[in-house]
Amino acid sequence: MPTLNRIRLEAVEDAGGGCLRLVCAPASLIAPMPGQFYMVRGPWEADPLLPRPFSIARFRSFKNGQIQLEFLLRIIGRGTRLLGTARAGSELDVLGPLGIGFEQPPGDSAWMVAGGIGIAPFPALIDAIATPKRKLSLLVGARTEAEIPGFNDFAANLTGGVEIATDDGSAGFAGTVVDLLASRLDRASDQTPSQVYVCGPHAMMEAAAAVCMDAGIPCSVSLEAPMGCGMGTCRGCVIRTFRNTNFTICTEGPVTDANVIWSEQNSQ
Amino acid sequence: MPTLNRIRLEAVEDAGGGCLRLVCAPASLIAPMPGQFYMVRGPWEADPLLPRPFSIARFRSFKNGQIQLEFLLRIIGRGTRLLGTARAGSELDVLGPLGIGFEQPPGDSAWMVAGGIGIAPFPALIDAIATPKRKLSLLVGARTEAEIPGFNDFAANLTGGVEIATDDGSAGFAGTVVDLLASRLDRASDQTPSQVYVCGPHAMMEAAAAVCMDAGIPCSVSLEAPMGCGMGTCRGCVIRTFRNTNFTICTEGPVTDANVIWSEQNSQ
Amino acid sequence: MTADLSVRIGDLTLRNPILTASGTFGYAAEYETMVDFNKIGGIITKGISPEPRLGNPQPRIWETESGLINAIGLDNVGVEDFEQSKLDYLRKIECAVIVNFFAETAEGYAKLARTLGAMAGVDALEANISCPNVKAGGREFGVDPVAAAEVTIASREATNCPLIVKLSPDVSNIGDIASAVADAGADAITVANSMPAMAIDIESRRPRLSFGRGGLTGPAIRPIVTRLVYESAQATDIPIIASGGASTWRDVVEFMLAGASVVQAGTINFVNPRASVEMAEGLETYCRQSGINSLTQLIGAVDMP
Amino acid sequence: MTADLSVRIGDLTLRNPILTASGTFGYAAEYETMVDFNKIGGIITKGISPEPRLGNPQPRIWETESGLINAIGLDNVGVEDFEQSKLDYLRKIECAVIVNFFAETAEGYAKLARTLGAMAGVDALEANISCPNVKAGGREFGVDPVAAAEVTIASREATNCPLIVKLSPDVSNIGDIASAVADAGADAITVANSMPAMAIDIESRRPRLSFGRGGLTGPAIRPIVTRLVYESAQATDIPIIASGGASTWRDVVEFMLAGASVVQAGTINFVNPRASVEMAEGLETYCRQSGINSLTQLIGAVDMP
Ligand SMILES: Cc1cc2nc3c(=O)[nH]c(=O)nc-3n(C[C@H](O)[C@H](O)[C@H](O)COP(=O)(O)OP(=O)(O)OC[C@H]3O[C@@H](n4cnc5c(N)ncnc54)[C@H](O)[C@@H]3O)c2cc1C
Ligand SMILES: Cc1cc2nc3c(=O)[nH]c(=O)nc-3n(C[C@H](O)[C@H](O)[C@H](O)COP(=O)(O)OP(=O)(O)OC[C@H]3O[C@@H](n4cnc5c(N)ncnc54)[C@H](O)[C@@H]3O)c2cc1C
Ligand SMILES: Cc1cc2nc3c(=O)[nH]c(=O)nc-3n(C[C@H](O)[C@H](O)[C@H](O)COP(=O)(O)O)c2cc1C
Ligand SMILES: Cc1cc2nc3c(=O)[nH]c(=O)nc-3n(C[C@H](O)[C@H](O)[C@H](O)COP(=O)(O)O)c2cc1C
Ligand code: FES
Ligand code: FES
Repeated sequence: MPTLNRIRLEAVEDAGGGCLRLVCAPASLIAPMPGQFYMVRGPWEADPLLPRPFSIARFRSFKNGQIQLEFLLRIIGRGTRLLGTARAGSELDVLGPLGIGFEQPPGDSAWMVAGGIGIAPFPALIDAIATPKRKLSLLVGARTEAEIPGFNDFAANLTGGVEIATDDGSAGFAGTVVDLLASRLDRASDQTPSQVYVCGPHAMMEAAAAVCMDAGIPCSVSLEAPMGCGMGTCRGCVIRTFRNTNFTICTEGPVTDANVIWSEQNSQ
Repeated sequence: MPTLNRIRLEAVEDAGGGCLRLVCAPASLIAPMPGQFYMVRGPWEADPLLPRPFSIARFRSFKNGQIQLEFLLRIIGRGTRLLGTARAGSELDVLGPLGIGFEQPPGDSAWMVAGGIGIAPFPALIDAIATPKRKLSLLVGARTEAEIPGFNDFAANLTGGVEIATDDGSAGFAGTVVDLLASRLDRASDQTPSQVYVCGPHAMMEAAAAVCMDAGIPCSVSLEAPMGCGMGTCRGCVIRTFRNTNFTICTEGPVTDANVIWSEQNSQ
Repeated sequence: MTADLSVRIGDLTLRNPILTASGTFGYAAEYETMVDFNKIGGIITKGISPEPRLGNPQPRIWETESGLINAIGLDNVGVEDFEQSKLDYLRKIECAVIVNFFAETAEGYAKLARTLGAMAGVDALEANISCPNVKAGGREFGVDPVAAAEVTIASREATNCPLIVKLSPDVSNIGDIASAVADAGADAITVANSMPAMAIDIESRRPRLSFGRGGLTGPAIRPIVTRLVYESAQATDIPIIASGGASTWRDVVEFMLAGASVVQAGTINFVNPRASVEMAEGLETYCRQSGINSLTQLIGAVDMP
Repeated sequence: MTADLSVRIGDLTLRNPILTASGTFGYAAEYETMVDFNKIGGIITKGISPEPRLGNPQPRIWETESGLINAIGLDNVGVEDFEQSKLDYLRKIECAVIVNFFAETAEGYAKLARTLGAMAGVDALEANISCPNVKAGGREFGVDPVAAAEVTIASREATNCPLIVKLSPDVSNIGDIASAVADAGADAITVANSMPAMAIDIESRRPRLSFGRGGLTGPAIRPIVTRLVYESAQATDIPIIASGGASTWRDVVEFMLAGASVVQAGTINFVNPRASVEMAEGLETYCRQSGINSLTQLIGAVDMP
């Protein structure tokens, strides 16, 4: 159940790769599910007007019941620029948690595939699904090495390893992260994941979903569209599924099985 | 000659009385004259849209030719609120120095009469006109004691003393600062000032000007009106004089002899 | 002592003059956990059409300076599903339920007005004759006094339910249209709707919205809508409902001074889902503190030169 | 290689398509130390009337969200003093000098067009038929195709100087007015002017501006003006000059894609006096980097659905 809260910003940190981390002060909040998101707005006047959607990147629950939220964001436009210049101690309006988050993987291994800032929801997901038995891998793609946000702070549970893909070959695999996903699936047929989680640009997610479908692996995607309300009312984030029905990303997503959007075929 | 500069904000300090002091980093600027003003805008988007006019409160000239500007402001609306939350290190767009400032007093004593934040231009004026011989006095009025900005940092040269008037009598003289001016002129006929400088709300300045005119003392006022451009082009700040001519505050003022606006009678 | 903030639209009495605007509050249930419906005058549903509509493809919204352009394309469940799946909830909430609707012809409006007006739980109807975001969204009716009157007469004859007609802002003389609609039997007029607008992505050279154009809403347009409200109030005696850019209770008072009896909270719901409640509470406090015990002391009370 | 950014308005060639808007740039001399006039296409003077005008009393401007409402009341020096005290300076600056003017009747426009058009140093005229801020500011001409054409014909017959006609934004179909004005002989059309608007001080219950209403300008209105530019460009082949909310070179490109040949920098001059130069420089860089060597590759190139 979402609530609207004014929360103090505890820190604004450089997260590497041109991204930044907003750490909120602990507050009496409902704990989110990984993959859920918040509509966030800083203490400015009417421009920018709307709050901006950000996935919960990580959160901590304290003994006193308070929750500390953390967002990871890439500065791409006016809203994110202003958030980046916010001063620690200033206040954010935070509406959430919103939407549907990730589910537990059905088996003992799962891969996370991130396109650029699509890495944002995965720290929280890893915290939630890591077990001693589970092999978790992270595949991160970016145009170039300099655009990859740091992941050392949450890499400990990535027992399946981290692989990087860069379009320009400046680090790791030379190519898109979807190419990397495909080649890794070929390579590692013995350890086919029970679930693939994908977050990134729309076209990248569609391509990743197709790869997973071919391989018969369940694929969750975290969809994105310009959002007005985050609550299902403005109808701004609605996309058309392959069935020619509407899918409201903010309430039916952002996380959904890829087949709901792109394919009749059930991966099972 | 005004220039447009992006200047780093060195500090945002509490100036007492609900006011704050913006201290800019030294920069290569033209030195202002006391009573001149700047159009100031912070690093936000299109709302608030226009820069806001502020008198130069104080400035320092460094050996390397750099100038450090200081503004004193009262938080009254959207723009001043945002300036108050600006973080040291952020940048301001500063257009100026603009308009016509104060002139030297014709004799050896001068009084400054401030209504509320009208105190802002006087530190710079005092710095500019103080001589060992000159007796300078400051009369400050406010609704209540809590709204009087601090003046200790520039009181040293106020050899004629500081007097306070509060509407509610919570400090000093009980009444308006114009009443205080009138009573002090009665009281101190032996030491009638050679010049009175007035800055405050429009009606207060008009009243103070009338008192000075009756007493035959030259009176300079620093006028105020909503400003768009500060350069004489938008015509937003134009007021009508008693002669039914236009007076463009931003270029013909803000400082002017009170008689230009309100009275044919020359005080001499 | 609390001020009496109630207002009447035809037979309907609103607890207070704050409504949530069509298309910005869904079918109310979405905000159940966020908004105490007891605190506002009423809610206006998303625009209902004879058939369900999927609306336009992505992108549907684009933000501009202090404004939002949308071309949702009247994505709605259609009248049948509205009755079946949305109305039960709306019957339970304790504020007025106003159904916004549109059709492609005057007969279409009449038919829908008859159907919706007869549904238990529907307290009033708002005929949208001003949607810029679909090829046939009624806009041609909203810019012409004769056509606006036709739609109003047709809808009026079809139902006894209080009838509000929602006008277009992009006209040279809104007073003419307001008085035509009033004469044709509307109980109130909503002034106005989103302003026809457009934004272009300079990289792709395509409009920011799939539909090409869209409607501008939010604080950016409030000064224009305030003027339209003033002009409408000068032209007619039926209640004016302001819609466009209201964000705070101060804006509510401003609209009322200009001549509005009721004010809609629209885009601001996205910025702050509790905005409508905060407006109502703020207005209440303001009236109490200013000794206003009837809104008639505010409505149209601007002191024009 | 630098791109050729020149554009023509009638016989006049502008170095580049950036003009400063009337009323936002004085008589140019005010910005001498700030703006390199060699870098922009031209400047448009404050609106000149047959007689000098003092304009409206205080307050004359009021800021709203991302916008500015003004009711200056066409405070200007009048045609005589303009020639005597302003024109000498304008003759010396190295960009086009366009004189904005207005009168109360079609004959008044014609008379002023004749006088101003004959002055050496005046490169073009912009007839303002859309000022909302005076009782007789031409606005009645701007909302009616027939009246707009009348003023245009009268002015056209009075002078051979390139003639621009500046239209009102508050019309339902600007295309009709644009084509009427084009047919009547205008060399170009400015789309548009400030939007009629209003704001009220809830404490005093008086309008924020002494005149009551005013005109809204600035980024708030840009999406509306972009749509008006697009519609005007669809309706006529003469050059469209966009005026409303442009702040950066990106906005310039956006307006050109919508159909503008020229863009005016208005309110943004107050925010940043160098805005017009920055727009021109930004456009130049953009064209160079995008391989655009003629503005015809941009003008009207939006890819509408
Ligand atoms: C469910 C969801 C979760 C997200 N999580 C994250 C996250 O954790 N970290 C992160 O950095 N980004 C995330 N994004 C993207 C983020 O919301 C946009 O980058 C941000 O809104 C851009 O705002 P801006 O003002 O800087 O950009 P501007 O371009 O100035 O914004 C203009 C408008 O476009 C919209 N917009 C622009 N780009 C996007 C985009 N890619 N997706 C959606 N709307 C867009 C904005 O909301 C705004 O209305 C998420 C988006 C969604 C929908
Ligand atoms: C020449 C000059 C020098 C000034 N010097 C100082 C100074 O040194 N310190 C200081 O605190 N204030 C000074 N002021 C007043 C200051 O400019 C306003 O307090 C400030 O603009 C308010 O901005 P806001 O956004 O907080 O208020 P808002 O009320 O939100 O502003 C809304 C609009 O009204 C205008 N406005 C509101 N109040 C005033 C006012 N009193 N005078 C002029 N315009 C107003 C604003 O510019 C803006 O356009 C000066 C004004 C002028 C004209
Ligand atoms: C996303 C969105 C959807 C809208 N849908 C409708 C609608 O279905 N019917 C209607 O009459 N108005 C619709 N409107 C217009 C609003 O009801 C309102 O009149 C307009 O937004 C102006 O008010 P505001 O500035 O307060 O938002 C919509 C507005 C927005 C922003
Ligand atoms: C303070 C002010 C004064 C103006 N005076 C005139 C004028 O005298 N004649 C005219 O045609 N337009 C005048 N305008 C309108 C501008 O020329 C321009 O068309 C309008 O401001 C929209 O553009 P903008 O949003 O870029 O400012 C004025 C605008 C402002 C803000
Ligand atoms: S963001 Fe408004 S419906 Fe999804
Ligand atoms: S502030 Fe623009 S003319 Fe004075």
